[in-house]
This record gives sequence, C-alpha cells and structure tokens, in this order.
Amino acid sequence: MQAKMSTPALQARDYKSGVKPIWCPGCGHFAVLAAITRSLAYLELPREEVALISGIGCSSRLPAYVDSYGFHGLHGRALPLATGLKVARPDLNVLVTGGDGDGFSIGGNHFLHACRRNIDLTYVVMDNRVYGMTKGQASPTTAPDWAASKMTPHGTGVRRFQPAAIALAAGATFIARGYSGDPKGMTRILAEAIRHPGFSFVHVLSPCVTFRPDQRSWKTEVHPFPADAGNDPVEAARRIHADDGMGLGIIHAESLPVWPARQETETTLAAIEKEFLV
Amino acid sequence: MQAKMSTPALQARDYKSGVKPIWCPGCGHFAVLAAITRSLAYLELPREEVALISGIGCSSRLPAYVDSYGFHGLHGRALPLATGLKVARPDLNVLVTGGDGDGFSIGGNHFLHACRRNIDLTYVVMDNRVYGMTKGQASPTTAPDWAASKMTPHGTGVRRFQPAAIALAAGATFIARGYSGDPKGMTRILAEAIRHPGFSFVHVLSPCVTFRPDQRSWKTEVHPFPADAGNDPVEAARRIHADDGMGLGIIHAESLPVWPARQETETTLAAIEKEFLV
Amino acid sequence: MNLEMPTMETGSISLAITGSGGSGAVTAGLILLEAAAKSGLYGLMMRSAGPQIRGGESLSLLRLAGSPVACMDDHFDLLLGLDWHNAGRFAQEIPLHASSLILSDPAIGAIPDTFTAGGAVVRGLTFKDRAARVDGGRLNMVAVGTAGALCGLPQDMLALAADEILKAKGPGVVEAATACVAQGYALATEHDVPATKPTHSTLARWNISGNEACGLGALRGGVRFVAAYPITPATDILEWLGPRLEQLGGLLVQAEDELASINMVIGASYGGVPALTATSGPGLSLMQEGLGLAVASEIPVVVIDVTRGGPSTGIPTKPEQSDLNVALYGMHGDAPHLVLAPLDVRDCAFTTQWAVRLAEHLQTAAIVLSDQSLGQTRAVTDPAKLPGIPLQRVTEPSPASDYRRYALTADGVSPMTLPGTKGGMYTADGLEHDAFGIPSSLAADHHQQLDKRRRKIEAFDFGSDWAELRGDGKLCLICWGSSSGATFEAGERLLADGIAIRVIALRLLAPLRSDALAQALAGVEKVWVVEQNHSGQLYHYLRSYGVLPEDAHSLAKPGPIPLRPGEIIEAVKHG
Amino acid sequence: MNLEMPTMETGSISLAITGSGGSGAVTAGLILLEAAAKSGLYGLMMRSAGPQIRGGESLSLLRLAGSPVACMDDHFDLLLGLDWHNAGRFAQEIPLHASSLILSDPAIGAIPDTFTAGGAVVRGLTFKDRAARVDGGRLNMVAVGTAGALCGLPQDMLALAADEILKAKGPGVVEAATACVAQGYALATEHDVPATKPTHSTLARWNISGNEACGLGALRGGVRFVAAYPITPATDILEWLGPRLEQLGGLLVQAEDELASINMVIGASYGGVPALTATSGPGLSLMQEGLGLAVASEIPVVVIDVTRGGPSTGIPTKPEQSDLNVALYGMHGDAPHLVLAPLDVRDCAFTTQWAVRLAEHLQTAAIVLSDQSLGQTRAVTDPAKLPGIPLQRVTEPSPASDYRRYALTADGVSPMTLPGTKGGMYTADGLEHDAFGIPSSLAADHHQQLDKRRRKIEAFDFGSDWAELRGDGKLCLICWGSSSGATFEAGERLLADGIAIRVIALRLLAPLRSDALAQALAGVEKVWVVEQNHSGQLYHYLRSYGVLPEDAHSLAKPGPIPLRPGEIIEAVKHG
Ligand SMILES: Cc1ncc(C[n+]2csc(CCOP(=O)(O)OP(=O)(O)O)c2C)c(N)n1
Ligand SMILES: Cc1ncc(C[n+]2csc(CCOP(=O)(O)OP(=O)(O)O)c2C)c(N)n1
Ligand code: SF4
Ligand code: SF4
Ligand SMILES: [Mg+2]
Ligand SMILES: [Mg+2]
Repeated sequence: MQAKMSTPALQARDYKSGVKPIWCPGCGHFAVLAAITRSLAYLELPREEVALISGIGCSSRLPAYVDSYGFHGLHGRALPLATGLKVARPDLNVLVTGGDGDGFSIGGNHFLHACRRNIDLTYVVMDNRVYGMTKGQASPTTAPDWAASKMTPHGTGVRRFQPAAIALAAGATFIARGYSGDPKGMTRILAEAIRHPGFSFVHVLSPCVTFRPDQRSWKTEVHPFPADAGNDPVEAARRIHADDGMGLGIIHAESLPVWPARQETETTLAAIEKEFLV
Repeated sequence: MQAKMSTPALQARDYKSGVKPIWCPGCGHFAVLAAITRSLAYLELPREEVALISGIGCSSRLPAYVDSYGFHGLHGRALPLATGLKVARPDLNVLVTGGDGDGFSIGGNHFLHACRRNIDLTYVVMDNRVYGMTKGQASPTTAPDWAASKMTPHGTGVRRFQPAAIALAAGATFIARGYSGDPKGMTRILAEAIRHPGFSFVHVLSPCVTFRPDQRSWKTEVHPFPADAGNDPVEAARRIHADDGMGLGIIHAESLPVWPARQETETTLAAIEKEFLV
Repeated sequence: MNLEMPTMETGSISLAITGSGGSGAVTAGLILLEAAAKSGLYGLMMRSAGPQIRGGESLSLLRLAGSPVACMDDHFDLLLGLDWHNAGRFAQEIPLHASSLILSDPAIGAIPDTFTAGGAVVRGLTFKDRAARVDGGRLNMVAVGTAGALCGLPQDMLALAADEILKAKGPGVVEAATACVAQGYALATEHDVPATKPTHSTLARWNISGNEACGLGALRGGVRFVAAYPITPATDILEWLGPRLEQLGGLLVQAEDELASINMVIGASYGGVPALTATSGPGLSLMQEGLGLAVASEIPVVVIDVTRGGPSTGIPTKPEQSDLNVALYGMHGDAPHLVLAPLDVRDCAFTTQWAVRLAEHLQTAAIVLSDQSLGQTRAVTDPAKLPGIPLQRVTEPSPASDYRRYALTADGVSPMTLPGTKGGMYTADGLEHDAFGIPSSLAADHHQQLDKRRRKIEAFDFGSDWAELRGDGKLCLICWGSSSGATFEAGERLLADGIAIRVIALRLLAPLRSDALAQALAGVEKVWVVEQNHSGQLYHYLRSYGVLPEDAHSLAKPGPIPLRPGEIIEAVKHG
Repeated sequence: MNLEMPTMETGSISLAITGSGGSGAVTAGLILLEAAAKSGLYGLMMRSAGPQIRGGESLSLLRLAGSPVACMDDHFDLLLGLDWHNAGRFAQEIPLHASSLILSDPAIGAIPDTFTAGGAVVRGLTFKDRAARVDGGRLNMVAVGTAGALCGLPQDMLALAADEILKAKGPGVVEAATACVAQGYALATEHDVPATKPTHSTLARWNISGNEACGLGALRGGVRFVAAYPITPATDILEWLGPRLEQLGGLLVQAEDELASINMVIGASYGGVPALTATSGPGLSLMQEGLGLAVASEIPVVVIDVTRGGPSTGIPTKPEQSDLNVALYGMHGDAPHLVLAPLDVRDCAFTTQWAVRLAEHLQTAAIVLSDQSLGQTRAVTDPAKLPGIPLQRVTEPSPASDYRRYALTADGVSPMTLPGTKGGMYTADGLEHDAFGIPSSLAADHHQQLDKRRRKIEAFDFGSDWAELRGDGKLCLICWGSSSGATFEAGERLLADGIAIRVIALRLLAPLRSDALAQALAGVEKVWVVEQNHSGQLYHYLRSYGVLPEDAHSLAKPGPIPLRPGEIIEAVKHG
C-alpha cells in the first residue's frame, strides 16, 4: 500500500460517519476513533478503499463510526473475516479493530495465526482489561486479583495475557503500543502500522471509565518502550518479556515477505473440465 | 500430586489396554505411548486415578491404548475438557495428549489459556508437523515451503508456529521437549512433567512415517537444549527464540501458584434460598 | 384532580417509569416492586434500555396484582416520566389506553406527543419542587411515593423497600429517599387517591429474576461446576452463581470462549460433578459440536440458553423465542437429547432443576430455553416448586471384569463408572463405539448405540410435568416457555368472555410427548400455536409429529416486544 | 468350469475386490473402472477401508453397466479376493447371492466362511502363479485381467487403463501390469467366458468422483476463494480445488479451524469474490454462528457438507444423511437460507454450481449436502448439466446519496455495493439493523428485515430443478440427495414389476417448494420417504409443512452402509 504524500484532500472529520457512538462519555475508545480517522486522513486513503473489520464489544462498534466500508462481524472472528477480504481484495486497506476480550479471549487463536501469516492487515486492539459491553467481567489482560466481577469473585487467579509477547512469539512483524491518553503518539503509530507491509499489531491502552475507573492511574504509569525497536526478534523477546506492559511506542518491526504470495494464472476452466473426459 | 517411591507394583505393560493401535508401523506415536506407560509405572500411579484426555488425530487416539480412564473428545478441545475434569476432580492425575494440528491449529486458543491458568495438567503434544489422520496436510509447525499437500500446493508460505515460545509467552510454568527417537529422555521428561505442580507442556517430536518420511533426518538434527533450564522467563524467552526448535530437554520450569485456589465452604443451599424471601 | 386507577381486587395495575441516564427509573421500579412484595402483593418488573452501555435512557415496566401474574398487560395504566429525553424510543413498549394516566412534572419538559396521542390523561405534579424540599432529595423517589400511593401501597412498605434497595449507598441516601417518598405520598393524597387497599397475601413469597431462578434451580439440581463465557442476557445467571458456587464448595470457571465452556462442563461431568453452562444464541451455536459429543459419549450436561433476538448478533437485549429450532436440531447427526423451557419467571427454578436431574439420569445433554423476557424480569411470586422424582446418575461403583460402559440395557441407560473406580476404566468417545466404548464402524454397533440413545430418552416416564394444562374447550391454545404467561392470561379472559378454551403450555419440548399431547388435545377442533418468533418454530415442530388437528394455526410474532394477552385474543377472535 | 455372469445388456455387473494393505485392491478397481469407461460403459466405484491410516485391509466395490448407474446393486456378482486378511470385516458391505462367483487363488489362503455361507460359487484360479510368470508381476493385475474378461471388457482397454493409472509409477510397472493383465485375460478365456460384449456408448463421458464434481461445480459457479480446514470425507474437494484455484487466479486458504474458514469466506464474499468452504458434520456445527452472520448481513456463502456417520465424531469414513436437520435448523434465530443436495455423483457438479449461483443472487448462505457415498465414489457418467439461469450478484455500482444497503425491495434482494465503490460505504452487520445497516432494536426494523430476508428466498422462482420427478403412480417414493440413486432404481424395478410408482427426488430442500411438491404429489395415495438416517429427518420435515398424504411412511435407515434398491422394494412391498 502506498500513501500519497500531497496536500490532504480530506480532513480527519471527513472520515467520521454520522452514526453516534454508543460509548460512555469519557471512554478511551473515542480517542482511538479520532486517531484512526486522523491517520487515514494523513495517509490520504480514499474512504471507499478502506475497510474496517471488527468483532463484538464496545470497541468493536468502531467501524460504524467511520465513513468507510466496514463489517461488524462476530465476537472474536474479525481477523479471519479481514483475512478473507484482504486475500480477495488486495487493493483495499483493511484495518481490524476490537477489544481485549474479542481479540485475546475468544479470538486468541485467530490472533496467533494472523500474526504467523503476515498478511497485510493492521490490527488495533483497544485494551481496557475488561469486558465493557457485557458490563464488567475480567478479560485475559485483567490482573489476577481484580475481584470486581461476580463471575470471578476472588479474581481470576490467572496470569495476565501478554499481547506483545504472544504476538512476537507468533511471528508478528510489527508490534506497537499506544495509549488513548496520548492521541498524537497513537496517530503516529497507526500511520506507521498501516504503512507497514504485512501484519501490524497495535496494542492500545484504552480505559473503560465505567467498569475500570481505576485505569485513570494509567496516565502516570505509561512510559516509552525501553530503547529503540530493533528488528531482531531474539532481542525483542528479551525486552518484551522484561517490560511491564505499559511501554509505549513501536516495539518491534521487521521486514518479511507478505502473505499470500501470488501464483501466476495458468489455465482455463475448460482445460480443467477436460481432465475428466474418458 | 505425590508420587510414591517404593518398589513398583505395576510394570509399564500393565498400563497398556488391549486395544490395538491403528497407527502405521513405525509411527513415532508408539514410542510416546511407551514412554507414557513407563512414566506412569515409574511414578506408581494407580491406573484408575489417571485420566488421559485427547482431541482428534492419530496422536489423539492414544488414550484408548492406555488402561486408565480416558476421553477421546473433540478435535482441538482436549485442554478445556481436561480443565473441567481436573477442577471437578483434583484427586486425579490428568494427562492431555494430542497432535500439532489438534493443539496448535484448531486448539491454539485453549493452549494459550491453559498455559496462562497454570492448572495441574500435563500436556503432551506429538508434533509430526503434519495432519496425519486426514492424510497429510500442513500443520502450523510445518515449514512454509513444504509443498507435498495439494491443499497448499506451493507450501503454506506461513512462518512456523513455535510451541515453546508461545507456551512461555502465555505463561506456562514447565516447558520441555522430547523426541520419540529418544525414549529414555522422553520418559524422564514425562515423569518430571507429571510431577510438576501446575501446567506442564511437553513438546514431543514424533515423526509421521507415512506423510513425512523426510523426518527420518530428525535423529541427526536433535540436540540438547542449550544450557540448563533456568526459572527466569526473560532469559528463557531469549534462549527459546534463539533455538532452532530441535533442542531436547527441560526448557523452562518455574514454581507458581497452581490454579484454581480453593475457597472455603461458607454456606448452605437453604441459606441461599432465603435471599429471595420477601 | 381525580386519579382513577384500576385496583388489585379487580385485576392488576400496570405502570411504566421512564427517564434518561441517572434519572433512577430502574431504582424507582425496584423499590415499587419490593414494596408491593412487602405489602403482600405479586408483581413483575421488566426493564428496557437504549443502545448506550451507560447513561442512556431507561425504562421500568411494572405490573402489580393481588394474585400471581406472568406477563405484562396490554396497556399501562400509569406512566411516570422522570424526564422525557429519548423516551419516544420506548413508545412501542408502553402502549397506553384512553384512560391511562401520565404523571409528570411540567418543569422537566414536554411529554412526547406519541404518548398523549391516544388520549391519555396527563397530570402535572410538582415532583421537582418536592424533591428540592429534601436535602439530597431526588425526583425519582418523590415519584415512587406518588405512584406507590396510587397503587395503594402503604407508605411504610415503600420506606422499608427503599431502605433495602438503597442501603448499600449509605444511610444519607436512604434518609433522603424516605423523605422524598413521604413528599410524593403527600402529593398523591392531595388528590383523590382510590381508597381500596390491596388484598395482602400472607404466604411466603419470593422476589426473584428468571436468571436468578435458573441459578437457584441449578444449585438445587446439584450443579457444582459451571464454566461459561459472558453474554447478554445470560450473564446475570453466571454473576449470581459465581460467589454462591464457591460458598457451596463448587466453582465457576470463566472460560476463554463457549467452545471451552461446553467442553469444560463435559469434563467436569465425566468426573462425576453435575455441571452446567449458560449462554445465549451465538454461544449456543458455538456449543453444538460439544453438545453432540455429550450426547454421543453419554455425559450429562445442561445448557441454559437465555434467548435474545436473532438471527446472528441480532438484538442482544431483547427477547425472542427463536432458538427452538437450533435447540431441537442444532447438532449434526442423529443426536437425541432434552429440550425444556420454563413457563414463567418462577418456573425457571423448577425447569432448570428438573433439567439437571433428567440430564444426570439420562446421561445426555439438556438445553433449557429461557429468554430475555424471563431472565431479566423480576417477579414477586410464590416460591418455585420442586420436581417430584429424586433422579440421579446411574453409576457402577463396583464394576465386574467384563464391565461395559455403553452396555445395551433395557431402558437404554448404561451404568457409568466415575474416574477413580477400580476396574471401571474406559475411554469415553464421540466416535461410534461398541458396548465397551471401543471405536467401531460396524453397522450393528452403530444401530445398537443409536437405538439405545434414542430409547433411553423416548421410553422414559417424564410424568405430568411435560406441560401445564388448563381448561377443556374445543378451541386450544398451545404455547411454550415465555409465551405461556400471556397465553394463559388470554385463555382466562376468553373464558371469562364465555369462550370455552383449553391451554397447553409445553415445558418439555424434546422428546415431544406426542401421546400425552394427543390425549391433552382430545376433542379439540381448532388450535392456535402461540410463540414469539418469525417462522412458527413450535408450530412446524408439532406438525412434524402429526399431533395437530387439521384446523391448526400459527400465531408467531417475533421480538423485540413480548406477546401480550390482547394480541392473542385478537388473533383467536378474528384471525 | 462355467463362469456365468450377468451382462451389460441385461443390466449391470457388480464386483467387489478385497485385500489387505498393499495388495492393490483399490488400484485394481480404478483400472477396471477406467477400462469400462474406455470401453464405452458407465459405472461406479466405491471404496472402503479398515480403521488403520495405512496398511489396513481395503475394499473396492464396482458396478459396471451399459447405461448410467447411480447406486450399488443389492448383491455382488463377483468377489475377487486378492488376499483374505481381515476381509471378514467387510462381510456386511459385500452381500452375495447364491450364484455369485468368488474368484480366488487357493494359494493365498482360505475364503472366510461368511462369504461362502450363502452358497456362492467358488472358483480357484492360479493368480499367484500367473503373476510369478511376469517380471515384477503382481497378483492384483492378473485378477484385473480375469475380472475384465469376465465383464466383457476388451483387453486393450484394460491395458490402456492400466497405463493411465500406473504411469506415474514408471514404465516398468506399466509393462509388468500389462503383462499380468494378459495373463489374467488368458486365464479367463481358458474357461467359458460369456460371448456378449458390452454396448459401447460413443457419447463423451466423465470419470469423476463426487468430491471432484463438487469442486468443478464450485469453479463453474464462479468460486475463486476457498478457505477450509481438512476433514474426512471433504478433504478431497479441497485437495482438488487447491491447485486449480491458483491456476484460475484464485486462492485456497487452509484456515486454522472451521470458525476461521467460514469467516474468511464471508470476508472474501463481502469483497465481491464468490467464496465457498467444504467440511463435514463437526465442521458444519462449528460454522453455524458464521452461517447466521452471512444470513443476517446478507453476504453470499456456500458450504459443502460431505456428511459422514453421526452424531459427534461418529464414523468419519462412512456415509449417512443425518445432517439434514442441522443444515435446515442449525442457526440460532430465524435465519432463512438455502439447503440443497446433489442426487448422484454427477449431480454434485450441477447442484454445487446452482448453489453458488443462488447464494450469490439471493445474498444468503447455501448449504450443499453431499455425503461420503457421493463424495468418495467415482463414477463413469455423462458430463454434468449446467443450470439454466445465469444468476449473478445484484450490485449497485453507482449508489445514490441516500443509498440503503438493506433497502426494502419488492423481491427482497437489496442491491449491494462492493468495497471500492465510491459513495456506497456501509457497515455490514449481524446486529439487527435498519435499511441503512445502522443497528436498531426497533420492532419495525426487525420485522421488516426478517420479512425481507424470508421473502427474497420464499418468493424466488427456482424453476424446475428443485426436484427430479419420474412416473405418475398413486404410490410415491420421496427421497433426497444420495438416497436418490437407490430409490430411482427401486422405482424402475417396481415399475417393471407392474407397480405404478412415482419417484420424487428433492434437490432443493430449503426453501421447501411446498406448492410444487403438492402438485407433484397430486393423486398420490401412499408415500414412502426414503433416507439414510436414524430419525427420519426428511420425513418429519415434510410433515412439518403438511405436504404429505395421511398414508405416509418413513423408511429411514442410518449408515454406515448406503441404501440398496432391494431394501426399498422390500419395505414398499411388505412394510
Ligand atoms: C459468541 C459470543 N459470545 C459472547 C458474546 C458476548 N460479548 C459481547 S462483547 C463481549 C466482550 C467484549 O469485550 P472486549 O472485546 O474487551 O470489548 P470492550 O467492550 O471492552 O471494548 C462479549 C463477551 C457474544 N456477542 N458472542
Ligand atoms: C472440527 C473438526 N475439524 C476437522 C476434523 C478432521 N481432523 C481429524 S484429525 C485432524 C488433524 C490431526 O492432526 P494432528 O493433530 O497433528 O494429529 P496427527 O494425526 O498428525 O497425529 C483433523 C483436521 C475433525 N475431526 N473435527
Ligand atoms: S462500558 Fe467501558 S468500554 Fe464500554 S463504552 Fe463504556 S467506558 Fe467504553
Ligand atoms: S499417518 Fe502418520 S501420524 Fe498417523 S499413524 Fe501413520 S505415521 Fe503415525
Ligand atoms: Mg475490553
Ligand atoms: Mg500431526
């Protein structure tokens, strides 16, 4: 995908649809929406050549708020849907948006395999460490002792899911972390992610003001990801495993062949039918 | 779980059931079956207190060949089934066996979440880098250029799934690799894995003689895993990411609380019913 | 001003309370319901909300009566507007009649035309002003006082209820609320409040939601393991069960997805612990493969499906009875199993408990079809009844040396060993197998196991709980699950109108008790099959068994609004 | 020795070839079938194997005839034993009659009693010795020569076929095979071979399996994207399509699981590329949620279900027609969609192609119910026909400014924009929505979209391909999919017996063409519904629509062995 670098014809607001978000006032997802439209405007991507694909969750409602093509699919299945679309229509810019529950709980398997495939998608996960839409249960990224949900009255007791570490182990070629309290940084990361040829994973810390008011403290906890992103996965692994999960920036970027490799057209349907003639 | 260390009452052969394996002569899974029965005998586990749970695949047929309780469940769903069993019956020794397709393709999400949970299960994956049972398609661990399956006539073009790296990133507390050509090493690893309190993942290189005759070369490719297993996940991450996937031995072992923590019984059904009385 | 209200003696009172985020429409409803309960009444409360997660408009719908009620009435007698932002969105959910009363404070803005168009009587009351007289006073609590007075609820019961519902918020809040209730009460007595008082039942009653009742039924049935994944509108069951299971020595596991939930449940049940999961349509779809495994490997499991509007993601917060087909036929292959549906909020406890017991005894999967209109409705009701038969799992504690896990028994139930049982080792399997459980593709084994799995279910004596039967007219209404409340009430009204009518409410949907149903239908000439879906799923299902008379009609109306008795009467009289 | 064999003129010849791993029973069958094809005949070949992945016993079943055949016969005329290890396991699959001929070399061991018990004639022939006369000679090729001669196949056609099937193994193998065939042919001519020669058809014919035919139908229908996960017995479709899709500029993606497959297919189709997946029961169960999304968001997708024995993992290598229920009713909510079933091997191409075209035009999900007995059977057949109507997706290339993706059109089909189309941007959704696609929980939107999604399917003119109709008797056999071959043949034999009979083979199962079916049933007094499952799924489905006469019976027999014409005749005559 090539971004045209002339004077922007469309402003970020032109990428907003008329649909009013259902989000709670103050929800972190608003900032993600804004950063996405800003990065699309910055890259001058024609709206009709952009497709936003999502699953189910507060975060997954995002595509309807962008004036582009979109698909609000099934809980956890945004990545395969986007994969099918991108294979069928390599000319489109396909972004995938969703939440931590959608992407790391029910959708965990597709996350692994999308990272491996290195298809040219940009995957933005708005991580609020909770299931917002179903009113406040623990997600895979929730701390083990968070006991505010009656479904897990003493906390899950389960180690947190480490998105960046998993993405790296699974083979993702671009990994970054943004924070909805840092809209500029997030816009920059998103533009880089969209430009990256191959699979790019953008982990966004996006607080849920309703079920995780404690996440207000994030603004004091985030910090730049230690040292510049290298392209050495071994070193990246060491750094990611040592990080506290709050490091912002581009964590890892390497250049590898984009999937799928195209094969040449070689035959016709008529020729195929002949195989069966006796 | 406590292994009794007195004179063995049962021999390995006593743990074999009368059911004849459907496996091809020479299949690596035979050696895994033997190593499992040997480790059970070594640990002197009463047969009726052992349960082997599996999914679907050649490898997943294993439980029926062991004279213990067993469940040959659904493709990819052995880990959740075993999780339910172990939570309900903590007194049992629950082993999970399966293949690379079962565990890393369709079952990938459960693998992630079982590693995170650190429930006291032993998970043995017989990796032959192919779908044996469905006659030879690529699995997640197959090399991207393996073109012997017509489903992927030019190879998958997808990076190999790295079981140990994923397990570590997901939080597994015990990770080891065995090889069916090294039955002694495998038996030792299995005994350690069963003893390990919490989730233990044993990745076994188990060749498919029918669809991957090339795997004969494995015997020259395996080597001890570099350096002793530490319990530092950051260092483990570096070493695993640097390994070629053929290193045998215990790769990582750390001691963390086993899930689930038990809560005390506090009430009666009658007391609960009273909540509703007006 | 003359406030004419129906009374509990003559029937029931229906009221709707609407307001936008934070206006307290739900709290007001909960307090009124609890006050009615404490006053010895029965009642129901449903809630509805806009699309926002928080801060959107919301609606409480109440019906209070001197005897049990199981559905909303056709119209609302009273509409309380706490404010009117976006209230118009609820217009379809709040049908009014010409003598309905709308109470509102003119100070909070104009009442949308859609409510007044039908001629409802509007009364302006100074709620806002009254609330301002109380330190920390809130308009919704004043309205509670007025509405309570109009419904004939004693003021002290309103105060007691307010205390109970608000006590978690601290004594200051309770105090302010009580003072506001008094203000509201006074406001009502300044007008002509009907003198009638409700008849007070002195029987023990419950204030319970359908989802809570499902949870209770599960515990009563012996469930001590639950694995589940949150989904609207089933999550409340899980949130209710989570802490309580732990207190009873069990556990609720929040699984990574529904595929995991159902398989965890199978694993726990294989280990001998009665196990259950709860979900809604999308989750039920994902569980079909697991359910088929439970059927084939003969492991008891129970799934509660709190149905929402379908298909696909559909309308997550609204009811529909459109998952009957998938519950009956969603598994691949021939997979006989149980499908049950609670008939009302209270029956959620009985039906779930019965389902657990049946699944345990019959070693199969049971699907309980609740829906949003039962699950998230709160009822003041008599306590739920208990199933008669103390069924339990048929185990084999001391297996003989030729023990066969899948033995071909006369009743089709093969005694099972639990792990830990010496000499009873076997491998459960979803592959077709012989009596020992060893995989087999022989026709004889397949046919014998298919026959057995059908026989154990078909031949079982389910007793009389398969349905509730009322009346003996030649005209018959057949309904199931949540459509039963409105159907029974339609039947009663038709009877009162002199139309001899029969109502059959099906609780056990699979296996269909065709013989018993045929008997219950003896003498019937015309049938209406009443249900809340688009394609007439029960209607077609019953026809597929040939149990309906020629003159059988489908009254199928999809969600999102539950059926009302009047619609049924309309169809029967003119359809 | 007098070898009496039926001839192609009088009907067909059926032969079974059995042997253990490596004995070449399958290769022998493939060569005989291809030789028959080259001789201008028609035929079928099924295969069966033991539980081992490799090296177990295997069985080829052939039926050769002068005109098209679509099922196996009741008995086998000829049984060739290449060896007898474990052959007894196949006894049920190889019914013999008293004049069946068993050919075997006494040198390879005794014939199991189970084959000889019925009185079949046993002839010992020196296959082994003859094979030894050839350098690199193999017993199976000698047997091919003898069997070919007995069936009246010219020796040069056998040689040609052997060359074609074995050429990949190198010229040495072909040479040895040809020499062995000559030996076997000579062995037969030493005995009294029937002089009759088959009638040679000069029409173009295909040698094709049902799975290949499904693949071809998909390509003909325009499918250029496939995402799938391997599963027996559907994998062959995928393995056939994989390389060919690439050659046509499309792609097959091997997905991580079936949840991914169906969603990938939806994504590709949303992008405008006709897309399909193939699976079997367990995978179909997992795809239900995705199918529901396709229905609700109105994205065309096609799923081929090559059914195997159920429920659960069941009997993966054997056929059954037990996925009709899940195909019809497996989605939660009211989700109208298409279900089709090919009637024979050849029809797999037509039906799949038609399904793709219908799904594309109607913007919905189509499920094609093939099964193992079609998919893995190889047929020599006339080329498949092509659907008459050139349907295609109704798109909107230049949307107006008020473009509504889910517009309420008269025929229910809403023109769709494809990504890339300026001004046509919309968000597809599985949430209920209004005409613009914006989520809505209003009753009006829900009812309108439900109506529309039903209308576009129910009101569509499917033409005459919904079924194949034969005869006009008062006695009627209704069948569907793979049971049609045996049912048609039973019908022909009954007719030959003077019983006026009618056969209706349903290709389109949903929407049920009730009116057309009622018309096709006009004058019928008695019906048998024939299908290969345990619970009579079609029978109940037809009854649910009230289209069957009073005197309607179910002839439902589960797998693993396909129905034979004689069983159907038996039931009709004495049932
Ligand atoms: C198959 C299925 N299971 C469960 C649900 C219910 N559900 C809807 S959104 C959601 C979780 C959303 O959490 P997340 O992805 O973190 O998004 P957030 O709301 O926090 O932004 C769940 C469990 C569903 N829609 N479908
Ligand atoms: C839901 C589902 N999808 C697909 C299959 C078909 N299937 C059976 S085994 C298998 C792959 C087995 O591969 P692996 O786990 O690596 O085991 P192996 O046979 O190589 O030991 C597949 C795809 C199935 N049984 N169920
Ligand atoms: S519930 Fe949380 S995630 Fe959802 S909209 Fe509200 S603040 Fe955002
Ligand atoms: S196919 Fe491969 S994995 Fe399966 S039994 Fe044979 S050798 Fe083993
Ligand atoms: Mg979240
Ligand atoms: Mg494998």
